Amino acid sequence: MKEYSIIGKPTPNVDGPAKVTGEAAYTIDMTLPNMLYGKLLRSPYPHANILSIDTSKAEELPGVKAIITGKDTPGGKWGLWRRFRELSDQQALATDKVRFIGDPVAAVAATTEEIAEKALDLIEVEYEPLPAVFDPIEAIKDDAPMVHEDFPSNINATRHIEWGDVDKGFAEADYVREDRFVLEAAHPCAMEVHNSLASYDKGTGRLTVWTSTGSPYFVQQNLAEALKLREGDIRVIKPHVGGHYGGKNSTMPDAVNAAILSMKTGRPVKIVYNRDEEFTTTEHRTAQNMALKIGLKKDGTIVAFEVKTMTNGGAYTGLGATTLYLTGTFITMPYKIPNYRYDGVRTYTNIVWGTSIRGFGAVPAKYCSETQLDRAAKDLGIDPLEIRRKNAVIPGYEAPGQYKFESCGIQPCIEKMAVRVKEKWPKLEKDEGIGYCAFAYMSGGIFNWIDTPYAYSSAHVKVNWDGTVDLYSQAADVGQGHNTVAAMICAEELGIGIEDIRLHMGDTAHAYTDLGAWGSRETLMNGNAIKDAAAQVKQKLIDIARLKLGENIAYDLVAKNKRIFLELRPERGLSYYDLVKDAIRANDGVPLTGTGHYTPHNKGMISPAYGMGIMAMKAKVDRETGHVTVQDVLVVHDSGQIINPLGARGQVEGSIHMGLGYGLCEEMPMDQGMLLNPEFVDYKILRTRDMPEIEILDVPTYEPNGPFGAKEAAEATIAPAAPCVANAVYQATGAEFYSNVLKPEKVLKAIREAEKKQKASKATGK
Amino acid sequence: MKQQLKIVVNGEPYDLFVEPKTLLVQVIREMLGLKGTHQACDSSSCAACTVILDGMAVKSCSVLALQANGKEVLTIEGLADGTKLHPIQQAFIDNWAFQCGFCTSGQIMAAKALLDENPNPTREEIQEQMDGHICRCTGYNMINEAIRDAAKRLQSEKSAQSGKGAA
Amino acid sequence: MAKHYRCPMCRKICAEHLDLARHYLGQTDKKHKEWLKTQGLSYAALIKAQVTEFGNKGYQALADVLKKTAAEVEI
Amino acid sequence: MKTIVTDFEYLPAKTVEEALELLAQHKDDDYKIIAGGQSLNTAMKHRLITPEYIIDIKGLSDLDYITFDEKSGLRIGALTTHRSLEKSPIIRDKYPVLAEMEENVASVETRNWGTVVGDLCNADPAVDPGPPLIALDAKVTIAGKGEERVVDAEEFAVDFFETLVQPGEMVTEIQIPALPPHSGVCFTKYSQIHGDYALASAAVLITLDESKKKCVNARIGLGGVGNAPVRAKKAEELLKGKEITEDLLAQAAGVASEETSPISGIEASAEYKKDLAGTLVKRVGKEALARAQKA
Amino acid sequence: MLIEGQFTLQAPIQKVWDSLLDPKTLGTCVPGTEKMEAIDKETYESIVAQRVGPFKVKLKFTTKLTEVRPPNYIKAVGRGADVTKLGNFSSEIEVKLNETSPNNVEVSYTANVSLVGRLATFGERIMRAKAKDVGDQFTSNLQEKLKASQTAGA
Repeated sequence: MKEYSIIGKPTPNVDGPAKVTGEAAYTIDMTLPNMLYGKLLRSPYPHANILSIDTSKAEELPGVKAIITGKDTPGGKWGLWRRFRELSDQQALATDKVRFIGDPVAAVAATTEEIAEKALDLIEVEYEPLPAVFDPIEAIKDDAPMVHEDFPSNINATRHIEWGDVDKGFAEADYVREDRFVLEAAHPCAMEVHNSLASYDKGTGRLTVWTSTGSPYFVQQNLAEALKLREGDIRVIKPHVGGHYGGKNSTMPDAVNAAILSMKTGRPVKIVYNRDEEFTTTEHRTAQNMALKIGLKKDGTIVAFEVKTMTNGGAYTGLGATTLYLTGTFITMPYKIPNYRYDGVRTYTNIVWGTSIRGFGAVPAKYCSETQLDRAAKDLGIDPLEIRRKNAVIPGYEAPGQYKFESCGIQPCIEKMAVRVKEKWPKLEKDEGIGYCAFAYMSGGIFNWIDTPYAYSSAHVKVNWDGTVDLYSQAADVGQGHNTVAAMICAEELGIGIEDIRLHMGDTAHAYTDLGAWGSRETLMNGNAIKDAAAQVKQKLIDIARLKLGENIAYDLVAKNKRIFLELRPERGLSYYDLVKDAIRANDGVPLTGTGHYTPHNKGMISPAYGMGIMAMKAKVDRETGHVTVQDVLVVHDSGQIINPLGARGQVEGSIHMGLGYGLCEEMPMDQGMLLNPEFVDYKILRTRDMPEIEILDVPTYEPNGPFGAKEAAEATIAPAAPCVANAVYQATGAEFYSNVLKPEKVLKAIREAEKKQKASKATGK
Repeated sequence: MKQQLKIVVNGEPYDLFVEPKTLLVQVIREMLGLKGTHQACDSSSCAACTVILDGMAVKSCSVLALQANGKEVLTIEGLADGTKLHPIQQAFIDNWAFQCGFCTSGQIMAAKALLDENPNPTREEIQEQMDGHICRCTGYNMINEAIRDAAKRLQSEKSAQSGKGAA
Repeated sequence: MAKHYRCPMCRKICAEHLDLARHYLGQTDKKHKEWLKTQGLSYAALIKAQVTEFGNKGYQALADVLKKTAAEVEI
Repeated sequence: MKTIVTDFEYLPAKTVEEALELLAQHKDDDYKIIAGGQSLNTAMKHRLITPEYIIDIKGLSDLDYITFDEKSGLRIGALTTHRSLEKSPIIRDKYPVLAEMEENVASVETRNWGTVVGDLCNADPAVDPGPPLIALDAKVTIAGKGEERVVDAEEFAVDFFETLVQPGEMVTEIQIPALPPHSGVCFTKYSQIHGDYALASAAVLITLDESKKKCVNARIGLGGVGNAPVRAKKAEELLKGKEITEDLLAQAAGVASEETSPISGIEASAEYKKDLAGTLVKRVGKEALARAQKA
Repeated sequence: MLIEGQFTLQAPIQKVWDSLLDPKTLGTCVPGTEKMEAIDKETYESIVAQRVGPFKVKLKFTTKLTEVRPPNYIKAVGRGADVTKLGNFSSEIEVKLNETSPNNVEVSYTANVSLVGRLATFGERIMRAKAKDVGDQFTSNLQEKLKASQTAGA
């Protein structure tokens, strides 16, 4: 592997000093002079016609500066699936009817948060409750209430994927099994709630919005649609973001209503959600019903696989339609599946909508497929690690018409795992088990539902006279550490230090488009754009260096360690800082600039590259309480050339934490569309004492599509965590799980079931 | 009716008037503009807003401001020595003990309270102290390592100082 | 030159009726959905058949109708 | 984020007398006593409670004490924080079970500011100190202006968030008798997540005779499995006067389980909690027995 | 949440039936009722105050009978809100009367209750427990009422 000066070296977070001193400003920390506070009045009904709204009493409250209802909004509908106009279904405030508990119906701006809150109590809304539907199976029935006009049977989106000859595959299989699963919803629970600050400039007609988002560009597009303004008249700035995890892709009513209220009052308006609003009205991981059928040969080779899923989409689309697609894709990875069929339906229902949460479809999908695979392995008498190795893809593997793995280290990962597990856990105690799960995940998605005419990623590099570099991009650091990665890539390419880079990120006014942070795309896509931009500047410096050195054209020059020199004769070179000065002087005083872009082409339907690996967990089950203790976690992953090992480790461990939550305790029980646990008191999140230690081993590969060979290292490890736990419990006790949250009561029931089954089979065996 | 609140925050004495319903976190964030202390829940269950009140880590969202009358508060803004970061802050950076950083101030303040009381905590002791803190990014292990690292730094700083004193 | 079939509602052309049925049911607009009614089919029923049971039942049912109705195109 | 939006009058007390005077004055008003306020503030933020007066007793330093002597036993003043109890050398020496209990109460931040008595008075059925105090045969002193009464810990909470404390009264102290020789006490709570509310909790005290064979006294307190903490008297009777074997403990656990009346919720069903209470009694009983044999 | 219960009353079925549909009886039997009146044959309006520890709820609600099959079956929907905007409340109630022997009526009820708003956020588990208490109290009140009216009638 190539030796880099910066890439691959553990590098502290460039935002570190700001974040450890409290100086880092998040949207929630921002205020503007003369600012008003906004609040949203929300529907208490899951489905109801709005008969009337009386705001007169609220308007009389001193301090209330504006109250708007649906009719006062510009009325533009928005969504991320702009290529399918009818799926742009979100609106600022409900006009005719509300579609879930929490759908906003009015917005207030007042001089204090307290007055705004009090004003909400004074608004009288008359509703006519309508029959509602909360479950995907009910939603597609003929007589189900319709959530949206023009969507009969509440079918919001469908997805079909097929390759090979599935029916023939099953006919040739020695072993076929079907399993049905019910997957629970889970909330991303970013620590910073959704919040936005909007400031409309009456004089210029321009709007500036600071918001906690993963994609300033998406917000800019959506605001333009919602407000019927030109995109160019809207500037969206992403300050530090207190967590994203896929829950901050869609533009939410906070941003839109803050903007409308600011346009109406001429004053800056800020809307901050409460934690219960965050839980009940922002996007979550979709609940779904899944059926899987798998056919294998006696030796464990998968010959056919069929998956049917119905997702409980909720009231609007968000990125749920993409999730539906990716569920059907990730469920096949990282295995060679010669014959595959997938059908998914996303249903509209009267709950808050589910969308693109961390793992983007892979999390429920892998839960089902990997627990099924363990059962199949047991029936066939094959070791669970061996069945995964046997079916794992190899470099160059292509799922027809869907995706292709270029760099691919899954086989070596599994081999390394087999060795390490033997060393690490040589003996199991009573009621202990080891669960495995192999995984793969994209490095940014090749989808254009947003219908952007621009390149997917871009970056602009400006080198100043003193050698400092201004790096501009709309790319979003949402905590994953992209700012550090961006600075590292830029510095490596220019052969300078991270301290030379000044970042200007996440502002739509500063840079060309970048689609933002989702689907683990920034390192590969934005990284390629940055590398491209920096390379252009580097080339200018090399050209000048070549002139000044007067060297033979056959010699290659490189930029490294703040010098530009002959690759084969490193002593012959010039200082980067000197060259920059010369270059700018020679160029009529114009700073050196480069603008890089990246859009994947001819890379299949999903992504240019995939991170992958295998996870193992050792867990112990308490047969009396049903408690599952995850004792130890081992991950072997291939994330290509890792840019920053510190950040990569953080991503892997954080993903495991969230994935374990999905597997053990995080759930969103609802009653008639109402969430029953919308506070951290009742929504259980694993704490530090609940987390096992995690060992991570790398199998580096070189990804030709990534900057410096890099690819995904962010989200892949969320999906395997829950199936690993379930499989560990299965290995320890035989308990089978058909849903994801292993609460003690559920575990206890499953263990009792398994004991009964074992007894029965013993009896018949005799 | 507003009442007098005398409070020392990060070494600065303040003489304020607050409504009785005001919470300590509101004084810190809104009246004093110290936005480094964050709030992430409405049910006192995340500890993001942790500050040190008379030497104890407390959740500033769950303390009435008037109950802090006459007391000393230390927030994240008061930790660094001028431009020199506190060893805990430096250890958090060097160990990648945060990602989005939103819960970090509270984590660091709790860590500070722990290390003041127990300069050489075990992993279990760190976990006990930090158990109230929700972090959605890190999975906690890197935070624990940072705190252990900080303990070492503080100890070597101390022994360096006492060494100087002896010389 | 091979025979292809055109979607009755848009410009989409597929080599197989089954593929055309997949395309058809993947559309979310009203126009596509409405035409099914004229053929005595229900969009929802076809989707339900496809997604609630293993196999390709929904697509096959539509493909059978398209065999009779889809225009042929030589390309 | 939520703040307290409803105004109240704030009445701080410096001494017990002042507090009782204020309580007497506002006996008929809509008031709440605040100590640490770790539950109260949240309830006020959510506007579930909107008192007109808040009587602040956090400043009653005269009630912040933990004392012990063999004759009168342990006294815990009403303003003792969870953390003081957890860290107290007296507790660690004489009643380590209380320190064990404290280690899993919410979080350090909550324990630093919240008081043990405040927690009892909030009377959440899953309150952590409830069961061990029942097992230790604790008494609670309730004072009003010019009067004082002492009630058994097991009687103290009467229902969800309701106690024997009447308008105009406050709790001033918890008393725990010195443990007789050959006694062992143990407490555990089970929640899936550390520091969370108990799905069920159990405390068992076992006192053995001179020979350390026969059980002369047993007390069992259970939490989270009724509208208030439960004392499992029938199970206690089963143990008394007998040599405790594993079988007997299992039997008693089964009886204790039947003495509970939990409700189903999103966290677990009533049946599960009932079952769990039995399991915990069995486990805790075994440990209490071992401790009694060593004592 | 689903609340279910069953109790036996010693009274003729017709009498139980009449009592159940009489707002005056209901008003005095439902604990905490401050007001209960019939708007028309199918609609009742009521205000009920409940207290769980420090939490006070004052629900104002309308009940509409949707199916009535004397003297065995009532189905009703209720909809209401807390007067201090603590939350909204809706319920679907089914009551079945079964005469097991003359003068012995088995009454079973199911109520599918949903709470919305602040009340629900923190109140679910408390409300569930409280519902049982309220149900028990209602039964004993009704029993006594029936007894009293029988004695009065005799």
